[in-house]
Amino acid sequence: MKDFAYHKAPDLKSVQQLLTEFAEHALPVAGGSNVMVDIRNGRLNDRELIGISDIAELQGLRFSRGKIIIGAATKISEIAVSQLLAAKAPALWMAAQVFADPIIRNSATVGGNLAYASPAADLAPPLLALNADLLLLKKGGKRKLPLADFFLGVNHTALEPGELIASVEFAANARSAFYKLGLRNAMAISIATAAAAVKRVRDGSISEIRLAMGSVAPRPVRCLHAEQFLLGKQALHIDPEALAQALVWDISPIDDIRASAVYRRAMAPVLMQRAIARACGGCADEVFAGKKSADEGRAGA
Amino acid sequence: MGSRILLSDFAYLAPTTLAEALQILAEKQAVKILAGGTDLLLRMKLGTISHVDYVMDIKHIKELNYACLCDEKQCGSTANGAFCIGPTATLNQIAKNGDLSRLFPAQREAILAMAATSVRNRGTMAGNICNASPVADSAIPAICYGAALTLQSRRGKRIVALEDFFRGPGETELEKDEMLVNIALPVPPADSGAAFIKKSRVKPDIAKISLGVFIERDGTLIKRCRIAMGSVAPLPLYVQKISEGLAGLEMNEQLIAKTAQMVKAALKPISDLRTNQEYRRAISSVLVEEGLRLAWRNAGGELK
Amino acid sequence: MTTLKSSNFRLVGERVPRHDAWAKAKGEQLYSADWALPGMLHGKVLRSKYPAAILRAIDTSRAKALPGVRAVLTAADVPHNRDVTKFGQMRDVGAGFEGLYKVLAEVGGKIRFKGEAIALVAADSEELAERACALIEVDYEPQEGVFDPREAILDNAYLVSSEDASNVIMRTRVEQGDLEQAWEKCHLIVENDYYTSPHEHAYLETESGSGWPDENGGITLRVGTQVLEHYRTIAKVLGLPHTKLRNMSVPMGGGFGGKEDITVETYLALLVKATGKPVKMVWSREESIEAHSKRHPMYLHYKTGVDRDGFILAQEVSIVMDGGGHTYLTPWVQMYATINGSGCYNIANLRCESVSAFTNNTFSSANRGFGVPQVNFCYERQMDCIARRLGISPYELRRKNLLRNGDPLATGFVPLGHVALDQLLQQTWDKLNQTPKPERLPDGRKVGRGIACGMMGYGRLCFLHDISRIGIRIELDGSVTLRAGVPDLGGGQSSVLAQIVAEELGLGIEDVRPLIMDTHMTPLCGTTTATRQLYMSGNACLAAVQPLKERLARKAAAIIRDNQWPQNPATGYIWRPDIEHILGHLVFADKKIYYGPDPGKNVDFVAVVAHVSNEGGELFSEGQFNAPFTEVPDLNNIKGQILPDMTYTCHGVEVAVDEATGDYQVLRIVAAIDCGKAVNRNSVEGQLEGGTAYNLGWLREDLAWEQGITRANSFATYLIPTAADVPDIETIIVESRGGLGPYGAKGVGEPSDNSIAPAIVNAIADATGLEFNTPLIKPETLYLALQNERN
Amino acid sequence: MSGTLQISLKINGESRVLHTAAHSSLLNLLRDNGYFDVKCGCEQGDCGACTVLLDGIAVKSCVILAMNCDGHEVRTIKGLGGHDRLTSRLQKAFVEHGAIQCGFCTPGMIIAAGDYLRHDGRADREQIRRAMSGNLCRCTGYQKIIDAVYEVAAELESEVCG
Amino acid sequence: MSKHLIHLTVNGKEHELTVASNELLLNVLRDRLYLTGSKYGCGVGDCGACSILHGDESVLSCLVLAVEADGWDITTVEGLADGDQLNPVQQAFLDNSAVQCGFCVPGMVITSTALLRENDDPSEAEIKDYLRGNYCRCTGYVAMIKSVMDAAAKMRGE
Repeated sequence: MKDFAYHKAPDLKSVQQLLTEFAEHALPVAGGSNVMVDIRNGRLNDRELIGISDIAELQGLRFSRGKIIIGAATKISEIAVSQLLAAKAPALWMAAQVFADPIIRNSATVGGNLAYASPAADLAPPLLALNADLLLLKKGGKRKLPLADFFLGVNHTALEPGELIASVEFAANARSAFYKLGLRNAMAISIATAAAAVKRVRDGSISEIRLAMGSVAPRPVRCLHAEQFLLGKQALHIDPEALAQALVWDISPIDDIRASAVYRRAMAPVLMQRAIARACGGCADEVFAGKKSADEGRAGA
Repeated sequence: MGSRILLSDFAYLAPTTLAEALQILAEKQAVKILAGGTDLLLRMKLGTISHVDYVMDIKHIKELNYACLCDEKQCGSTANGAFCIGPTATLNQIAKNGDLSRLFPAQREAILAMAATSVRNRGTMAGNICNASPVADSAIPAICYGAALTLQSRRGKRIVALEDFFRGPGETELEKDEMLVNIALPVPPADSGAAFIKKSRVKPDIAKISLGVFIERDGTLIKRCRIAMGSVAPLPLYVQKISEGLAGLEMNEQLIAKTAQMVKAALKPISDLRTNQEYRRAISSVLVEEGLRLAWRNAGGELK
Repeated sequence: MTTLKSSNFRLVGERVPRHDAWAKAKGEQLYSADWALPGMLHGKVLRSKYPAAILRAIDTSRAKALPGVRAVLTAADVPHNRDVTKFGQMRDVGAGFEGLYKVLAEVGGKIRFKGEAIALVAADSEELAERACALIEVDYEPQEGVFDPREAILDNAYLVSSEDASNVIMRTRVEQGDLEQAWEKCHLIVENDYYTSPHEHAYLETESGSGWPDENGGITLRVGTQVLEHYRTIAKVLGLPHTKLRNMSVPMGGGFGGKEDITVETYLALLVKATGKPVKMVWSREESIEAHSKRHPMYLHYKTGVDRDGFILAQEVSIVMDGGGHTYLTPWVQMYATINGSGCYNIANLRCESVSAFTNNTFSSANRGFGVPQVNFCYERQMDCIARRLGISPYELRRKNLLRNGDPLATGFVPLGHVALDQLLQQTWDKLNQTPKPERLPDGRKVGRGIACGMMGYGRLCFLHDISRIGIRIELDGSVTLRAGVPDLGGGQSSVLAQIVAEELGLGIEDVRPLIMDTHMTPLCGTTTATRQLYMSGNACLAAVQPLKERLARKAAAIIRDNQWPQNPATGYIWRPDIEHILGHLVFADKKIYYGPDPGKNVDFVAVVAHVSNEGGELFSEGQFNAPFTEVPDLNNIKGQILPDMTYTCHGVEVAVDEATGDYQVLRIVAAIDCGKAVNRNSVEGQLEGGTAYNLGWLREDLAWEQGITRANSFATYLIPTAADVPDIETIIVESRGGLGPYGAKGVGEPSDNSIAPAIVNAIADATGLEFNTPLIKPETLYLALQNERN
Repeated sequence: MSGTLQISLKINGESRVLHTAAHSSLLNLLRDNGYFDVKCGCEQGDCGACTVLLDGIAVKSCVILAMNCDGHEVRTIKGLGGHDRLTSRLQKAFVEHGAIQCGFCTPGMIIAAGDYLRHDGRADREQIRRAMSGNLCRCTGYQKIIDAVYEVAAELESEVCG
Repeated sequence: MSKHLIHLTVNGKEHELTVASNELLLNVLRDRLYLTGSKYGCGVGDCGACSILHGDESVLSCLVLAVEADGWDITTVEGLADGDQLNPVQQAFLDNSAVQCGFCVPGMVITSTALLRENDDPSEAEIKDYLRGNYCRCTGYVAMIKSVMDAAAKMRGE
């Protein structure tokens, strides 16, 4: 028999208290789109559910001194309509645009997407590319952890028992973008995703770059080799073969119901190239109409 | 007020010991004792009972459920023992008891004349008595047999004769903190007899008029006689003066006729939805005559 | 007031809001699962874990011991665990069309597909029922199984069924002319192998319903179904007379053929009988996908020969159909596929052979199109291959070969209705090519355009002797009660009947109230399958309303004649025409009955009703319509009329292909159909748009079958088109008045999802040069094909 | 899904005190208490038939934890119909455009459309298609649904800046 | 209003219910357990239509607080038959067409069953006396009395 308990956590103090008290058994629930499905299919059982959807401190999106701070319980719909993010962190904004569907975005949260740590978590690659840090809260203390060190494996993170993601923080970066390949235009768990944050010098060559991909490894990954390879290269004229070779070290795709490993490996450079192109804000036409992020037009308007 | 639901808002208490029950009666206000409930719940539904805050169910007090011949220790009654009835003993439980049927035939008859099986499976004699209806069928023969009630409160016990227990319709000797804990029917002497007659519109209905007679015979003389009647006065009536007047007299038809007329003259019945006072007065003498004859015969006497 | 002619319609042809639309918009419509009865138990089915196995033993003791469990049933508890599958036909047809129907798997017998029902549980809560199922111990002896029909028909193949000697369900053939001789004359012969993938209905409402015991041993069900007549089979299974198993059915949240077989009804009835309590059963989405029918996967071989000018001289088709674990409607679907194998073209020499076989995959049965979309995909792909090889336009090749009025079908029978194929092709091609086709989109994607025609029957197989009955009662306030057992799965089946009656009696649709879908309280209209309801029940409506209309008209004529002609002031004489004259000019409109030439002379509808009622005239009528009756043809050489008539379609499509990722998107769709007469314009367009999106989805929806296991068994993995995946659909509605239905209407439900799938794949071929021989094209498929072509 | 936890929330304007299980979804809570206008098609956040308003925002009630809604407000289509002018206009448009066939997706579809019109609402067919992409429909092919929402969006736009 | 958790065994099925102190057993059986066989006829113990079996005794469920019935083993009319097999009294009522409107029959059959458990050879008078608390307005009781006689005989194996 499914036995769960429920505890309402109206504020940070109470959620920390509850998380410490129940440790591994504790399961914070803000939106619930992943948790509820796992409860229904039996993957989750006898847990202490902790309702954190009403904690004000975990909500909201702030921009101060070049830094963007997003509360873990912030709804993804807020990200998708934020003019601030469209300008200051287009990678995250684009990902939010194509996240599941508008109704799910009204309840799914940023922290929930990251904490569930699906290899296909759409918000992870852009945040990795934006070099985001997580603020993790625990009774009697908090710590900052780079997102890159947060994902350990499929549905496996560095969260210690009693710990909660409070917020995610990253420096604004207008030159960032995201590209998703899915089987349909909504509610499609990604076949593969790519995010890029690019800084170019006057002659167009890449001076600083961060790349990340989803659905191509047990966890969302930074593509360090590809980054190394691209330093100094022309952002808009990348040799796809060479990029593919570099990416071989970064990704380890598998066959699943959505696509084969071969296809994912072949798509990696293609998506990466498009993400970089978008990040450079270069050739608009390169941004395929079908896959163009939904509101991009509006963002500009 | 309809009979579909109980509108009154009360707490239900279920003490498991008599001490607990008596404490409740002492401390709380507006407590109603629930035994069978066939009267209490009915009157609560129809709103004829005023404000009730607590309903105290005494059926969980095991020690109160008995109906048997018992020795002195248990109920402190007269020398040669008595048939004792606990407050939660149901009417059918009492009527089915062998000793009672043997020693108190009129009592059994009165009980079986009450309502119907399903009611008697729940209703209690104590409840019937405490309900203090002028027509309490079970009280009429009990008065004749000289029943004695034990009333108890935290302050102590006291014994009250059944005929002195009633003060008026629905009114009894019970103090606020007291409850009836025992009914003792003294075992009648050898050559004695009793009778119970009930007239009602339909069998299960409450009596239009009822009569109980108990005679202790000494040869052809009436050693002791007790006559009681229901539904002829504000309370079950023990016709004391006339009954005591018969002591020592020769039993014969003239005495029977004279007594009947005396009783008839003494009565001041009322009219109600069951019948009118003229009928009650007219019938009363007929019942007395019949009752005396029957009781005398049951006492082994003959009539010329 | 100009003269009123009875020929111009008031409601027919308009965009009439359906009578049940408001209830559905307000959320008041209660479906099969929207019902709770006091003390209701919850039913669950224990389903086989293996696609192929021998059922050695079942131990239900631990399940029965679980507190709160009220019944655990296996095949041994079913009075008649075996019967034959029937689909509302009025007589047994034989010739293999009635396959075995086994309620629960029997110990000692074979499990035939993963998900086959083994045991039933009823418990106080859904969770308890679920746990009880888990406590039932089943001793399986897994078997190798067979998952490809082409292997299944071989002699040494694994036998799927423990009740049959061979896996072959049925063989059939249609033949015309002299093929061997025709091949010599061919300038070009194109041969291709095709595979059409299984296709899930994915109606939004999963199978569900409830049932409860009646006072005197009867059982009433409340289960939405496309075939009310299943009550006969269920009664037999329970050992009850037909009178004691009633389905007080309700509209469905979609059916598409998937609710044509029995779903929850028998299980509910058995659990109600066992517990004597109301029982409710609702299948989860996963259970629905694994446990109900699919569109038949087919392996087809097409060999088509054309002469130098592009006229088709010969076509040879051979089809192997995957019937899955049980027979159900496979033989019936096979008939449709075989007689439609050579398509909507005038081909003198043709042969189409088909064989269907059991496999250990989920069983196949009806799915919108009933076997025709599969063959339609193939022959329309053949046409494009031929056109490309001959170097002529696909439009031109089709225009040369399309069937026209008077041309015989493959079975030699000349269709009774109008054939509008050339008109549809022309209008679609013109609309598709209104604007010049760009080579590429600004974002670099390659553009392609494609076109395809389609032909599909409406009305059931004629040898079923199909009928429909409707009851109409005119109320004394002038409103009308329409009683019809018409199962409404969302196609507006009941609403169109109300519209027809309203049209005939000059009322508004809101004045006619359809009471529908009760096996014993409404006359049976036959099944809602085979796109037959408008044709069959529409005509039955006319048959029912006609006598009433005449009775009212005759009374109205009398009233008008006697009271509404002026007196000659001079002579005091009143000239009055005779009744017959007036009768000829009466018009029913706006709740009145008018004398056409002088509309001033009229009488209120309700007044006429009062008069008729006053004189004891009958205000009730029941009408029946019979389809053409034939006998079961020789299955080795199918000849004659198989279906009442055909409906023709054409789809034009423009796609954009992202060559780098293989992802393609449909930019434009032109959908054309000859509906004979659009009784409710919104509904015709709705079917055409819905059918188009339904089989547009066929190209992306992958059940991912693997050795009989359905890997994509949820809405997270089985992806149907969302609103963002379907472009605007430009519809072309041709009204040839050449249908057999009321006002010359044709059926459009199933025909609507033909020709769209091949049109898209033809467009992809136009964009990329790649010839795909299956509708299932995922981005990966297209990408890998592009890669192969490059190397 | 009965249970022992007490939950109090406002449903369609009426304060309700109900009982549920710790892990029950808002959808189960609603349907177990007779709100049959909220439909269930997949129970995992894909089909959108269970869409309701939670504190005025459209959510898929099958993936919302019921207990998280304690003290909050829920509106189902039946609680919006008479009450909310925008919903009534959408209902009328859906009926008139023939955007309703089997009707199983309609309650969720109308609530999703209302959510879009209340927040973004531009009369742009592509935009509307993306807004409705969380609500699956198998009967209509979406065409007339988009027409209906477009019509109301256009009316609103003309009213706003008309 | 105090609330009480009670356990009832009704027709063999256990129930755990929270009842208000003023809730009557008849209403709990009808409105909470949906056993609508027991009927409300008068609410004051006169008509017998609400009779149920408490163990082997016939009791008027309209004059019993639900909380009093905690722990009872109750049989209602729905529990008398064993599947399709009616109990002898029910069968006799059918055979003697003692059922007209049928509203009193649940109470009548329950009380008769109690009688036959108490007395396997009741005289006509005894039956009449025993059933005097069960009103019937349609049949005039004749066929019912005969039915109880027949049932008694059958149960004695005659």
